[in-house]
Amino acid sequence: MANMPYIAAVDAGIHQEMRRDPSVLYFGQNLATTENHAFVAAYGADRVRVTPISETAEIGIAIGAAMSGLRPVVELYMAEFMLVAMDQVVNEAPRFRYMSGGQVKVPIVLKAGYGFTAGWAGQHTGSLTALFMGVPGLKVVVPSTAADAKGLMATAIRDDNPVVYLHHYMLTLEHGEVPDGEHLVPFGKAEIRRAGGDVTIVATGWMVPRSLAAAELLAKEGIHAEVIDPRTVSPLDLETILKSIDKTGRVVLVDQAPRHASVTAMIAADIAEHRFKSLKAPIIQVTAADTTIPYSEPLEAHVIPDEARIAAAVRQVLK
Amino acid sequence: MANMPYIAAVDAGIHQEMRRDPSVLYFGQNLATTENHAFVAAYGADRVRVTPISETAEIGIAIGAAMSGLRPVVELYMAEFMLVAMDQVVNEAPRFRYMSGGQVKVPIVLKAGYGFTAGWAGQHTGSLTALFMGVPGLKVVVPSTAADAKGLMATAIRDDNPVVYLHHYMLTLEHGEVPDGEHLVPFGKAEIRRAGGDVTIVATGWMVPRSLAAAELLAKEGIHAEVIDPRTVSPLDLETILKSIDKTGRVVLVDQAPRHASVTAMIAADIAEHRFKSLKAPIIQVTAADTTIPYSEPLEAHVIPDEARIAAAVRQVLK
Amino acid sequence: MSQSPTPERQIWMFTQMLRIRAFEESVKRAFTEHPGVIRGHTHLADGAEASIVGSLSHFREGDAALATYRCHGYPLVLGSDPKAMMAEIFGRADGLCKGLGGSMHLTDVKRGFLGTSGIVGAGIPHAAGVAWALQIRKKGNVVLSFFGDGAAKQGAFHETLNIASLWKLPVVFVMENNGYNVVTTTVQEDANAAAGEPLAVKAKAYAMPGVTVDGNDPLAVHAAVGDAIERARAGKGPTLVESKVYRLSAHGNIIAPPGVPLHYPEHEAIAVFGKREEYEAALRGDPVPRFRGILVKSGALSAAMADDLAAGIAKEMQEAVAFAVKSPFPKLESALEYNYA
Amino acid sequence: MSQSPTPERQIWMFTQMLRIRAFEESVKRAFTEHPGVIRGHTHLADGAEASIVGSLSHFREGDAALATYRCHGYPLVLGSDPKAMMAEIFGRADGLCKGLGGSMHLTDVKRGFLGTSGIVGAGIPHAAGVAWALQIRKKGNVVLSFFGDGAAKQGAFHETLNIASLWKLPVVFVMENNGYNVVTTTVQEDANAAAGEPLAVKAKAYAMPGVTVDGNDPLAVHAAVGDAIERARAGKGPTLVESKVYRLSAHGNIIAPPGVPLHYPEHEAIAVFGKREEYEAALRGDPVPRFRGILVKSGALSAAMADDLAAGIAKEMQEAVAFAVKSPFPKLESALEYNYA
Ligand SMILES: Cc1ncc(C[n+]2csc(CCOP(=O)(O)OP(=O)(O)O)c2C)c(N)n1
Ligand SMILES: Cc1ncc(C[n+]2csc(CCOP(=O)(O)OP(=O)(O)O)c2C)c(N)n1
Ligand SMILES: [Mg+2]
Ligand SMILES: [Mg+2]
Repeated sequence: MANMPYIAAVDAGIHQEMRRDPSVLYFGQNLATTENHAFVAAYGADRVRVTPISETAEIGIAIGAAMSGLRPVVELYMAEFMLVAMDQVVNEAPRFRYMSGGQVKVPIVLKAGYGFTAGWAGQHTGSLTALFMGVPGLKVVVPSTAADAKGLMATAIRDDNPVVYLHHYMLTLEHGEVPDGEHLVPFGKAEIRRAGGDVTIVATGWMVPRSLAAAELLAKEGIHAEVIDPRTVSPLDLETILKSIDKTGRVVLVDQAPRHASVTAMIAADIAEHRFKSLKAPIIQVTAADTTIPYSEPLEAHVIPDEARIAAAVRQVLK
Repeated sequence: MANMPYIAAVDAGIHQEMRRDPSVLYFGQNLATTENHAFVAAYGADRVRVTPISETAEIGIAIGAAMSGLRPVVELYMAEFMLVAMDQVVNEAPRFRYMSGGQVKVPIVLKAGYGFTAGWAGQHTGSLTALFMGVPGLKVVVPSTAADAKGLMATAIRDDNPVVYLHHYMLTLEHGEVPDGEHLVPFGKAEIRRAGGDVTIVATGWMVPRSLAAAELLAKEGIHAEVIDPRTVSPLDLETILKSIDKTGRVVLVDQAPRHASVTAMIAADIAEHRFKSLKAPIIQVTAADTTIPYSEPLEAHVIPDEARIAAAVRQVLK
Repeated sequence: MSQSPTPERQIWMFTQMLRIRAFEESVKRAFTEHPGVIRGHTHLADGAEASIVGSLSHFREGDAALATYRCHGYPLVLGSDPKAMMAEIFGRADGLCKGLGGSMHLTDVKRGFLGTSGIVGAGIPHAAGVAWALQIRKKGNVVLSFFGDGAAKQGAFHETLNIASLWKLPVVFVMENNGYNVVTTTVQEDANAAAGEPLAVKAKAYAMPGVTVDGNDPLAVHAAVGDAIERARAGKGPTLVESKVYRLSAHGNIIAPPGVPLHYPEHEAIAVFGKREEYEAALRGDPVPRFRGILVKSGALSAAMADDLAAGIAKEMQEAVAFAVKSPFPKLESALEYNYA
Repeated sequence: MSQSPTPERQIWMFTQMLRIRAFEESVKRAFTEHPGVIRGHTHLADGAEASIVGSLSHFREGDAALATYRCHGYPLVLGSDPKAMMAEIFGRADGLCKGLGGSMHLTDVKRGFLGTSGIVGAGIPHAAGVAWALQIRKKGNVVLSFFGDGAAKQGAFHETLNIASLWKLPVVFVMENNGYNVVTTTVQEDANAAAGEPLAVKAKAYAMPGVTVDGNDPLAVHAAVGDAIERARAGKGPTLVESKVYRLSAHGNIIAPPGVPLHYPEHEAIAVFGKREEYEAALRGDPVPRFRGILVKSGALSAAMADDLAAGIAKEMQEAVAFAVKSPFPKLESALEYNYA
């Protein structure tokens, strides 16, 4: 075990795989511009390259390289920057295997940060996970701890399908214990971050620590919340969520995105179809307000879910 | 009233507004390449122009023209083609008014067809409505009848915000009665296509006629389904849907998209939060299978919701 | 300078041109002879035969080609079975892609045809990515990226050519300039064309060689693309080749919902622009009879041999159609089989 | 040929350059003097003053300008109140955009500064769209589209310049080539630069004039952009102007989550590439003292007048900071006010 920041764990996951597999590439903007760059120094300019500001070509090139047997990891920095290349992400990478009747594989990892509600204003703060979640052929992972950041990256690189790997900017420097040596976290296995029998809280990314803080608050009131972190939203481990609801009968879903752009709506709909009988209260979502993110600090804080709003929602489903 | 095909009604809506308002522009690929083209003949080359295959520039240019007081309608043909310009659609057009503190308006209409499951295979058949539905600052309309096609287009053009106007390719030649002269259909007002007291069916686009066919089928079994067509998913007329559920206590949601890329999941989640008490049965969604759309006819039919599957879901919620 | 092909090789080239033409004519006929078997949108390569064959005649083991929805010609030249190609276009179980891809997405990885995108310009970076893999493997292989004149107006073209040049990727960008993007002429949508310049000028923005060649002359294309391929194999980087061709059929079959019988309309030059003379001039320049004339004149081929060739190919394509019509539809379960590896 | 500015006008130009420099220095100082007031990512224009002022000195009523996240210089020259600008950067109610946009999205429509996109290249088509509106209105107005060297590698640049040329839109594309895209040098990411060519060569792909100018010389920029503007006003279409400048600060403040105090690191030439000499040479070429020297030498300005100017401007910017710090935060409800018109 080593204690390291979340962002260092992401890199550790890439290093782990680049060391063991020469077919892994890592490229994107503003990296490897000098030989001192850790990755180019370790793996050479064939495998680690800086690109121009050309996301459509970057992701498209990754697809072609992957079809030829390589495993590219594309550094995209911010999820929004994928929007200029959205066709490559949702209508190229996940289609080629299918349209060719299984002749090709497209093992690429699209690495991007999201949710940077720290004064980055309207165009750089989005929580865009739901845009990718429902695309057949894509997988989507959203680590919330340093250990998962490393283990999910490694699994993403070994996966034979296109994976959108979304690390949360607000967690960048959060430290955590990370297993040394080879560490892999399976896709489609949710983690119960806190056990409890009164209510189920489901959250991803930065909303996980906020939900845990709310659970702490509620514990003082004698309310025992179970906090579940799906870790990957495609594939989604619905089973773990449903099992918890069978026990608690109550659920609050927390998402940093606006309500109709949220991952939680997808989960709520699945619960409403599969666990109607177990539910003792409405399924409540705590999401961002339906707004572009404001720059000014108090306004930004005002529109994003916090522990108070999460706790209030829990009290409501317990009424 | 005139009886005309759905697609002619879309054009009628554009003509209605271009005739009355000289600030309305209509442009895009493969139109107005000769003077005989109806729109360029009627409104001139200043207002009607053919563009290269450059969606990012086309939509970006529309945004700039709109900020300068014009009202561009961009012809995009297929919703997928917006993906190469997704940043302009979801991270530019809907942001400028907000980020400028209300200094500018961006009244554009992005017109695109969708859902062409008629052998167009993996990249041209998507039902992408959910990608746009949750974006703050955008409005999203999905007409299912000729009359709405005209009236919603006219309203979209008069709206001061960016509107994604999605017409359904499978409805292209469906005829319907369309009001002569000025015709406007308000945003955010769902239409009850068929009244019934036993169960509520919510569907959009091509799934509306399929749901009505299912309702017809069910009527023969003595089951009276109410079929609701939201017509615009942003703004969404949740009230009409909830009112119907208060009456029926049962709901089936039909969407041509895969489950986790569906508009119905958003609606289901809203229902599960706001009408838990009224519900007598699980909220069931009938969606496309989680797959890229196959080319081969029987396979394509196999993965898309049809009246039999809709009727089966209704019988299930009535159990 | 790449050498001109031997007489035998020229006959092979002519044969491939005939096969593409015959295949496309069979596809076109199927719309009327077998109504309903072809769905969606089909795009034909008739008129581009010389360009396709001239470009692919340099193809080696380990090389790769990628193209667009207008993709029937390439795999045919690379050795794909016309039966499997036709079955794919008919959506059958024996199809090249098991009936999942259809006419726009023919793929035959074993023969180096890695696939197509139906999104204009989107396949160009894929080709560059394949080229990166080949560059790393250092076996002197190259990638051919085929796309149209209209595609040069997509951002993907611009972004990719810059990187390909910067990284000296072993790729040749073959732009088939057929003068049209559906119903829009190149001068109506391209600033270089509007200024009377060749589209190959665009190469200057990428510090890359750009050449324009008569795409109706298979030997001229062979030479131009051959030089570009030599350059790429030698590690000197990419080239943009503008190959001027004329599409002899309409952009594609009519676009209509189920219920309306699909068919091929007249070419846009006539149907939309009323320029029958332009179209007839194109017919007079048809690369297939033109090359036949050259070969017969040079004595490489006798008229009788040419007729035999054509007859044999006509039979080959008839068999392909017969096979495809009889091929069963795929099992329904297969619709969910290939979303994930 | 556009005329060179009168001595009075040159003093106005120098004054605007001083104001941009003083404003940006105040912003930079705020990171340490008022920790926490500036959030997110702020990009400064120091080093580009001559280019910005030379370009905007032709601005007329009805003209428009659009830019990027590096946007403080333009509105200042166009007459925006530095108090409101600083208040916006501090996220306050009196901000130019009511505190909703922040440093990256300054907008002042009344003064013709229509806004910015923080997405590289995305604002270029917006400028072309404004130009279309001006073309329709036929008042001889023009649009200035400002962006960086790196942005020329986005598809949006390519697609827009082709259409602007084709439609002869009244727009001037001013590429501020500061040699860097964050920590990537232009030769590392641009095929023309790697080949030792100016980036203005890219204009050839759009059959558009392309010129390269010394962006440190306000009079040279005035002349080059002036000619382009005349051309645009005359209906002859767009021009690509490559203005060579040097960014004197780092790309932006450090990127860090809340809790970490933000600040401005050293310029990448030193911090990343260890090329102190490159940076010091840039300092020696600093356009502000350089233009001051020229004006004093020509007698247009006395050293004393220049010092008075600077002192007055220092005071103006101190007042802007004082105003911004005191300005209240916006009401919470205003966060939901402007999503829809
Ligand atoms: C991004 C995108 N926009 C629009 C289309 C619709 N479309 C399909 S083919 C085509 C014309 C392409 O012209 P060109 O590149 O010259 O190729 P050609 O068909 O002439 O061979 C268009 C506009 C598309 N498939 N993708
Ligand atoms: C599409 C997109 N990709 C990446 C980024 C991140 N980014 C912000 S500024 C910048 C550098 C831009 O360089 P240049 O265009 O030269 O402008 P400069 O900052 O040098 O003025 C990058 C890569 C972005 N904002 N948008
Ligand atoms: Mg063409
Ligand atoms: Mg720069």
